[in-house]
Amino acid sequence: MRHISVTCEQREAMLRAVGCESVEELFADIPRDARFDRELAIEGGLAEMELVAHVRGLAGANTPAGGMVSFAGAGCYDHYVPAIVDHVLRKPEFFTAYTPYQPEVSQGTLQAMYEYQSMMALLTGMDVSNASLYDGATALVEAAMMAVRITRRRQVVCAGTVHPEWQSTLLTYAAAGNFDVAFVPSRGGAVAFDSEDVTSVLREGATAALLVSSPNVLGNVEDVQRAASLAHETGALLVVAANPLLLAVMASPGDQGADIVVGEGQPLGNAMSFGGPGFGFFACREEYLRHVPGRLVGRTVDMDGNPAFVLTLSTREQHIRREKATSNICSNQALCALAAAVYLSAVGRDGLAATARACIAKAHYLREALLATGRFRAPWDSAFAHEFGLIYDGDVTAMRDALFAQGFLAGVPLSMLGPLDRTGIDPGVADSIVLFAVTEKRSRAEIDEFAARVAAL
Amino acid sequence: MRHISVTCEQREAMLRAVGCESVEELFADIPRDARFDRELAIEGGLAEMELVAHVRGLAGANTPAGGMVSFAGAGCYDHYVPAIVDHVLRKPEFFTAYTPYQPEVSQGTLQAMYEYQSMMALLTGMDVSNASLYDGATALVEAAMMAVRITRRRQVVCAGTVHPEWQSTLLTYAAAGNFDVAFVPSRGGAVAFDSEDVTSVLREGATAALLVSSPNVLGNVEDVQRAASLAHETGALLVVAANPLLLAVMASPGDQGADIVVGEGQPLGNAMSFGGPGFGFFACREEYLRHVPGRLVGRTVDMDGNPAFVLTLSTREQHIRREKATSNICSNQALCALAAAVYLSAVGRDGLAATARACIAKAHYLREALLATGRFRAPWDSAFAHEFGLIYDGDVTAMRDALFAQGFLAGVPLSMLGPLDRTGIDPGVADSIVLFAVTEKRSRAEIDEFAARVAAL
Amino acid sequence: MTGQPRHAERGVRRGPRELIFEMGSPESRCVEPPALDVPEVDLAEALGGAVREEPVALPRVTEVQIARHYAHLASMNFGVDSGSYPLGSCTMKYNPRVNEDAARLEGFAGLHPYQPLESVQGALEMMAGLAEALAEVSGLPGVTLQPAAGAHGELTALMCIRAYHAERGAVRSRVLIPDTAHGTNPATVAMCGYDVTTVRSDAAGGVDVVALREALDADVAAVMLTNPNTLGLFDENILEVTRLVHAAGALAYCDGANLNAVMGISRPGGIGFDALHINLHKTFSTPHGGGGPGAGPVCVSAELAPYLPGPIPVRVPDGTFRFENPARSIGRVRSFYGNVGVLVRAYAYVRALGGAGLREVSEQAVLSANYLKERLRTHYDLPYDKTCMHEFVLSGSRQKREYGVRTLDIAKRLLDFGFHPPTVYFPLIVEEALMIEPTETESLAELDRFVDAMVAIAEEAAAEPEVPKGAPYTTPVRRLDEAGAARNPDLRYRPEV
Amino acid sequence: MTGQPRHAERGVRRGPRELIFEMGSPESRCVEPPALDVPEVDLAEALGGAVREEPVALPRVTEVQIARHYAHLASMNFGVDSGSYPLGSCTMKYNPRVNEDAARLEGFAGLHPYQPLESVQGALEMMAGLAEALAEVSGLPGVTLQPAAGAHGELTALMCIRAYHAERGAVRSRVLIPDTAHGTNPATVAMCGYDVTTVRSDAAGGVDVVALREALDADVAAVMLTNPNTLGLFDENILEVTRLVHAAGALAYCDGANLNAVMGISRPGGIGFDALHINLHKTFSTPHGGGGPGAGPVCVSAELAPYLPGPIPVRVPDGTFRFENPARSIGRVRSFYGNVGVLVRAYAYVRALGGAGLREVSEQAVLSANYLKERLRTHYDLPYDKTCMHEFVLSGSRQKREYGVRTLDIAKRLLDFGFHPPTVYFPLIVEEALMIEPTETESLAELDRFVDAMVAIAEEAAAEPEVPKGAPYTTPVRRLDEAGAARNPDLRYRPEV
Ligand SMILES: Cc1ncc(COP(=O)(O)O)c(C=O)c1O
Ligand SMILES: Cc1ncc(COP(=O)(O)O)c(C=O)c1O
Repeated sequence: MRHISVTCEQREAMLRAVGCESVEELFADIPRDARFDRELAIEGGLAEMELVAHVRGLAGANTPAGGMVSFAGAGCYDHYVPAIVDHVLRKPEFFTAYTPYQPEVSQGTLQAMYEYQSMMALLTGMDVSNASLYDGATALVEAAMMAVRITRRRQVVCAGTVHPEWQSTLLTYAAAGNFDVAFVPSRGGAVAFDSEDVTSVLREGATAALLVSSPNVLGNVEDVQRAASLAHETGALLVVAANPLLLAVMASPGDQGADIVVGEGQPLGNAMSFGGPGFGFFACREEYLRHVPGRLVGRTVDMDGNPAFVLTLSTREQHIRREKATSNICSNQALCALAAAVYLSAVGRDGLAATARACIAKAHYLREALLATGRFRAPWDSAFAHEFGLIYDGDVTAMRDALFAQGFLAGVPLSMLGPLDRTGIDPGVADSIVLFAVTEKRSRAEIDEFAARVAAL
Repeated sequence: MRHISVTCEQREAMLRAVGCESVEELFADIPRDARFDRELAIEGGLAEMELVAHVRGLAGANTPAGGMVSFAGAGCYDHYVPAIVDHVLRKPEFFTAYTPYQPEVSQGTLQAMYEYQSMMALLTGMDVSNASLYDGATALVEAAMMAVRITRRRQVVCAGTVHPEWQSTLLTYAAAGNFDVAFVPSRGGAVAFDSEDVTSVLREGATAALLVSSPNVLGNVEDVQRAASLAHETGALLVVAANPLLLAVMASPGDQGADIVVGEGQPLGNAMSFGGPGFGFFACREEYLRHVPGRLVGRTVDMDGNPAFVLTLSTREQHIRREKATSNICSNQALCALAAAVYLSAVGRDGLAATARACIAKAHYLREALLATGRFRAPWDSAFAHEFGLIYDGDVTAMRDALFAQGFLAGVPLSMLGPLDRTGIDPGVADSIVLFAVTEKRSRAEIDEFAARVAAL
Repeated sequence: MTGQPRHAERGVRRGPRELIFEMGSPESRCVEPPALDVPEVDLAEALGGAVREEPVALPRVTEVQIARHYAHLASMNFGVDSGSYPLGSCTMKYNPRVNEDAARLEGFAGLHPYQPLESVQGALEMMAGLAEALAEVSGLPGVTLQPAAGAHGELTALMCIRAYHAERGAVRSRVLIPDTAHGTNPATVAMCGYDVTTVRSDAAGGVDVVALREALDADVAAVMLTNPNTLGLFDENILEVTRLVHAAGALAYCDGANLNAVMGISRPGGIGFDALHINLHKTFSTPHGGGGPGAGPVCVSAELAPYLPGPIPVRVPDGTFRFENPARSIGRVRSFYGNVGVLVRAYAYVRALGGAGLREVSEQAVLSANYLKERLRTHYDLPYDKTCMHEFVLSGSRQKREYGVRTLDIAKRLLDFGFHPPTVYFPLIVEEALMIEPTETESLAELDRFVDAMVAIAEEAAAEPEVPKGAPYTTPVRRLDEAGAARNPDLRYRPEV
Repeated sequence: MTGQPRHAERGVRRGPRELIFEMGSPESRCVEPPALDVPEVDLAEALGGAVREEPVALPRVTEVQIARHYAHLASMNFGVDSGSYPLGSCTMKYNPRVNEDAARLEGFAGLHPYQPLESVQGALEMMAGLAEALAEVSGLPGVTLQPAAGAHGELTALMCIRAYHAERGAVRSRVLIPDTAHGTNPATVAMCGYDVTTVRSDAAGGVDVVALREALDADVAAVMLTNPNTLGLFDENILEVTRLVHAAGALAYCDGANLNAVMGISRPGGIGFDALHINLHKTFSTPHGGGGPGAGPVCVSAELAPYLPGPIPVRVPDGTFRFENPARSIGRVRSFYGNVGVLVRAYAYVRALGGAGLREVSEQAVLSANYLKERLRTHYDLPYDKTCMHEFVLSGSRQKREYGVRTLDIAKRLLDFGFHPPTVYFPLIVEEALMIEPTETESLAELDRFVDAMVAIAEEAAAEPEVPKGAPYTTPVRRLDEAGAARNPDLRYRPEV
């Protein structure tokens, strides 16, 4: 059998060694009624060559955005991934290893994660970062729950401009009863922090955290600084969800007063892969260190005094603390975080900033070009980075399909993201809004061509 | 600059350290008239992202046979390459290493090459194999020249059914004056060894080697045993060019009396890659060991008595023996030979034979199917393995183009291979012959469909 | 290393070297974006003032420096490709390379989650096909592929159970778990707002039915069991256990981490479980990646299916595929659809093996574990002496008692012999536990070599206990100051300003 | 390794382990072809009786065994990714990964050499583009991409020269080469049916013009020079040399192995050379692959271009591409069109750097070599004390004379310090030669580390000569019994019958 290294003959010898006549006997402890009495009805047994043809066939039945002129974002971005990234990820010593529980033979993963943590701390302006969580949505939830634990308060207030899927995730977790969620609607594409919207829900002594995403799901920049003072005034923590790539040029949430910074790490060197795997990043201020969910790698020395890295502060974690753990997370998204670390080294200090600047400049260029076609209107006039929403005066689906057939992925209709009732956007308008994201991969020529095709619709 | 790790500032410091004011000074020893006085007019400076788009564009401007239903062979075959092969080849410790001149840090390459040599010796039925030559054509030439050195005779006799490109290569080398070539035409698709054709050119005391390819370029099996006795009767060596994959089921040339066995190794785990890189294999009887061209890896021990591998018998080679070397070859095709070793391990003893059997059975099936269309005629009735020639009664190019547009690569017109005058095939017929090769990748359904399309032409 | 002069190691660089931050220099570059071809924007203006003043102190290195850095790091790591990895409960089987290639196909890796449905039919077919296979293996018809790992799957399933009870107006506050449970189980219970009640195991290593009966009441929402359990034993009373659970109005949850033992042999759905998570990064051969990403699909009964998180890829009668949200869905547990790249690998594995192949996997996994158990039983204590499933638990208590050699020492010494150690000190109910899971992909020769190493270490423990106590000796670093790491956490590089 | 008990290494498996033949067992399988879907054929009948009786005794192993085997083998290898590789004359620069990806694109890797021309236009464009770039770098307009390596290129060029003379009715039988020439040069001369005449070098390391003049006569077909030469020096008399060669009716051939020093700075075609081979696996960053494949394109003058082997990819005025055979072509020197996969990598490198980038490469390569030379000059003898090009040659004769430490010992000791040694004992005219070529891709920090190691070894040689003499100590194997290997050649595994 493929992947089974023991042969029939050896199998007989092994059976003899364990005192069994047949493989069946090995399962004698399984009650008869607990046995499965037929063969599993699962197609398979493909030779590798057939398997390759089969999966290529399935892959070929898709039209990947990665090969198109794509303006789709909304939480998943089509950035260029340098060649070196995948070459590192293909090293079996990295991808076939388990969690580095045996540090003596895991210094590779451990040092890489320490470096990853360092990079994320720098980007977010936080003191410490963990070694990754599942994705941006669950990272936001973990931040909320951490704030609940720290403040011993039950309420979290979430900006309605957080990605609707993340909102949904937050609500799913909240339904387990450990915390409540209140939402703040947006006005003009962002939360109006000084308005009643916020002050009416943020409650002194009751609110554990204020959750804000900046840029928000509409691509717009939120007033994080103002959010921080509001949150802190009520004794709540400020949790900011950020785009890690844009952090190269955007004010660090740490500088703006955030206590916890989370987000989806996919833009850093990870393929879009239909939305996963990417990874959630999670960084916070030092004082909350012992409340952090997930794994942390620390630098120490070995018995010979040589520098070495190790998983640390694991008394926070489920395998030690069990029901008192800071989270139930065990496996995380280590290899995706490794991709991010390689990516950040490859583009480097200057390259990341240049990439962010390019995305932003091109997004602004596209927005002007689309407005100039007369087919789109601006729903608001808000500061934005590399993504923005416009109102399409017509059938959004028809427009998108027509352009798709021409090789263009014309952004993401806001309505695809889930229920929009908490965003505060007028429902009549919301369904006509299309989000456009632009990465460094898009050339001016492509943008011009796209605008021309839109104009010609 | 990309790939230059030294920075401008460091460059200044380095210049100071070498006592130069400018980089220009480093080139002061170059006479003014020997300097190039303008910038190289070579387009470039592409960012990696642009480069990827550019090369993808070029690759996309091709329609690779590998993605079609291809029946093209004629020296380059579309076999399935198991996934593990490329994963091994991507290990930088293998592909970024130089020739293993420092055995203490090259045991990986060396052991792999020793294993490769062992596999090739087993396949060919020879005592020893070298660590690869450039390709099948040059391996044949090296064999001829080795025979010339061993026998101290000048003439080599080559079957006209050897691949015309190899014939051409042989003649190019012969033009340098170290040996002469005579050709033997074929009758009915193969050499008639008992005929005048052969006996009239093979000269006792003058012929150094008889070169035979089996299967020959027409896919047909030659009577190697008979060739061996004829060659040996005149004191010549028999050189057989073989297809290494088919050797899993074909009588080993060693058993049939060959003295040297060569061939193109591409079928073993190497991509077609427009014809290169593949590799030439070269194996021979032990008695000729010290005449072998190219590198040889041997097993020995280190000073602690541990087993170890090393390049050996290098007194044969150019870097030691200079103009007296057995060949001028230095770099060979090591990584392609490594691919072959991984391939042979992956398919294994039984898999290689099963693959060869599948190719042969499918080729025989295709031939029947094509003959049944009535569009093709058999030019001969000769034993063949996985490739065969048929006469097309019509415009070969038009037929091929029509089928290409339908996703089928309808074999290779014999005339594409080069001049056919030495094959002995009636020139009127030769131009209408199409060679069809079938590998294990082709399913019965594909073959049936192809035959149907042919019939419908 | 005989005859090696004192200075042989001078100059040799072992173990961790520089951090990537400590390499390179201000101008080093690896890749940069192309020159900007649109007008620059004023960032402060564009971003409403929220701009960064100082550049982020990321590394500045060239590609050769990156390549060498990670080559060196990789050389300090041990993966399945480095040697046997009998890490109990983790199913460290070989990760077939063709699956790696499959996941990297542009047709999967290049998909955006919000592409038009017509342009992702192949991806949905793959996902639906995988879900169908998992439903067949588990005997549970409802499947979500969303959870990113086992613990995430546990939580998802428990949330569905919570919603199920809530809809039936039942206020249940406790979840029972056995004392052999993995740490994620109680942690998940707490995260789902339930209280944990621990049920002890009986002498045979299964759930103590008497204790279970006592603990079960109308306040119990669910019982979480791992079956085969973390002792590597199939609970002989499992049918009685699930019957009791249901009789109390509770639901039975199966932690499927140990599914590798029973594929095609016993189905969780067939023995009374209502929900199960599967670790694709264990049973279905997707690589662990040094900690992740994995995937923890959840399979549930028809009763629980309406609560699953959406969207769920479904096969439409016309042969196409679409996403559907279950009627009474708990909502999302993450963004998008799951760790799709991981799902592709698992799908390829399923199609390579098929139903018959999956059963063979389990048979061999169980046989190999029993083989090791039999060969090691006289050298170490075997607390539960019966036929095991895909793993078994030894105890190092004899070595500790008689020679002061702890299980930790045995584990570290195994590193010198070129093996990854088993899981140690788990499950908690076995003193000095060594939990050994060979998996079906190890050859007999490797199994024998592992036995030889374990026997050699047992002998060393008796003859020269200081040798295992000081191990490892041959690894890139030796035992670490873990206490110091926790006392003075150094969790990041801080650039000089 | 301090405090390591005597038995620490017990059980540890270092160095070569089993051969792949010695693993596995009769039934082990990695990949097999699908079940046969056409009628079986009787092989004996189909093949006219030429069938094999016994199966070929190839390995029978599973994929995990293959993966681990080659992981272990790789761990015993040193490549550019492992550390500095200052192997003179070999230009061991970094191999950019994007080039690896480019060569693997199905649109290149999946091409059959006999596809219709219209279906390979992208490949021909790539090849023509590379040829144009090489023509520009060399200043020689005719290019063939066919040769598989440098030596093959030498032979190809010499054959063209032979044909050139032959067509002019000139019977010339000798080729002159300097005493610094690489071994492939004389070997090529012999293979091309010429006799070798060696010309000595002058005190400055260049060709001795007097000796050259003496050796040049109407019997000389060509002079083969490496420029910059293998001492790393640009021949100051080069214009005079090529003038003399031409005056004698001979042609001047340049071994382009050292082109990395002069791209954009001096063109062989501009200083009188008629032909040149280029090692793409040196100057153009394609990986050496542990010995190959490389590619050795040949660039020639307009006079020699008609003799080049065909087919040659050419750009047709209508913007398409086709193959052409030069008018008086010597014929083929191999099958098909060359090592196309290697050409793709070189092409990508050219487009990444462009003309300006290539010049920067050469500038830095030369600066780095001079930097090392200056820093090492007091520690080792420097036989040719002048500005070097991309490499320079030290001599270990002082160490040999004074401490009995040979260049070989220095080289082996460098292995312990984590460096690949320089080329040693070449060129032949320098006693105890150490030929050092850092390449432009090494960082200043690495260069300094190399200096530190070389200085430390020079100090060791003086203080503790037995240390370098016994080196290496830390490699997978230590010095080998090479004499034994040649005396009793064991060149293959022989299966037991
Ligand atoms: C029994 C058991 N349950 C659950 C888990 C958690 O799985 P994951 O790490 O995928 O979250 C594990 C992982 O080790 C386990 O062994
Ligand atoms: C100066 C010189 N010429 C020729 C060659 C031969 O090149 P190849 O190994 O590509 O045949 C080399 C290779 O080392 C060399 O250094």
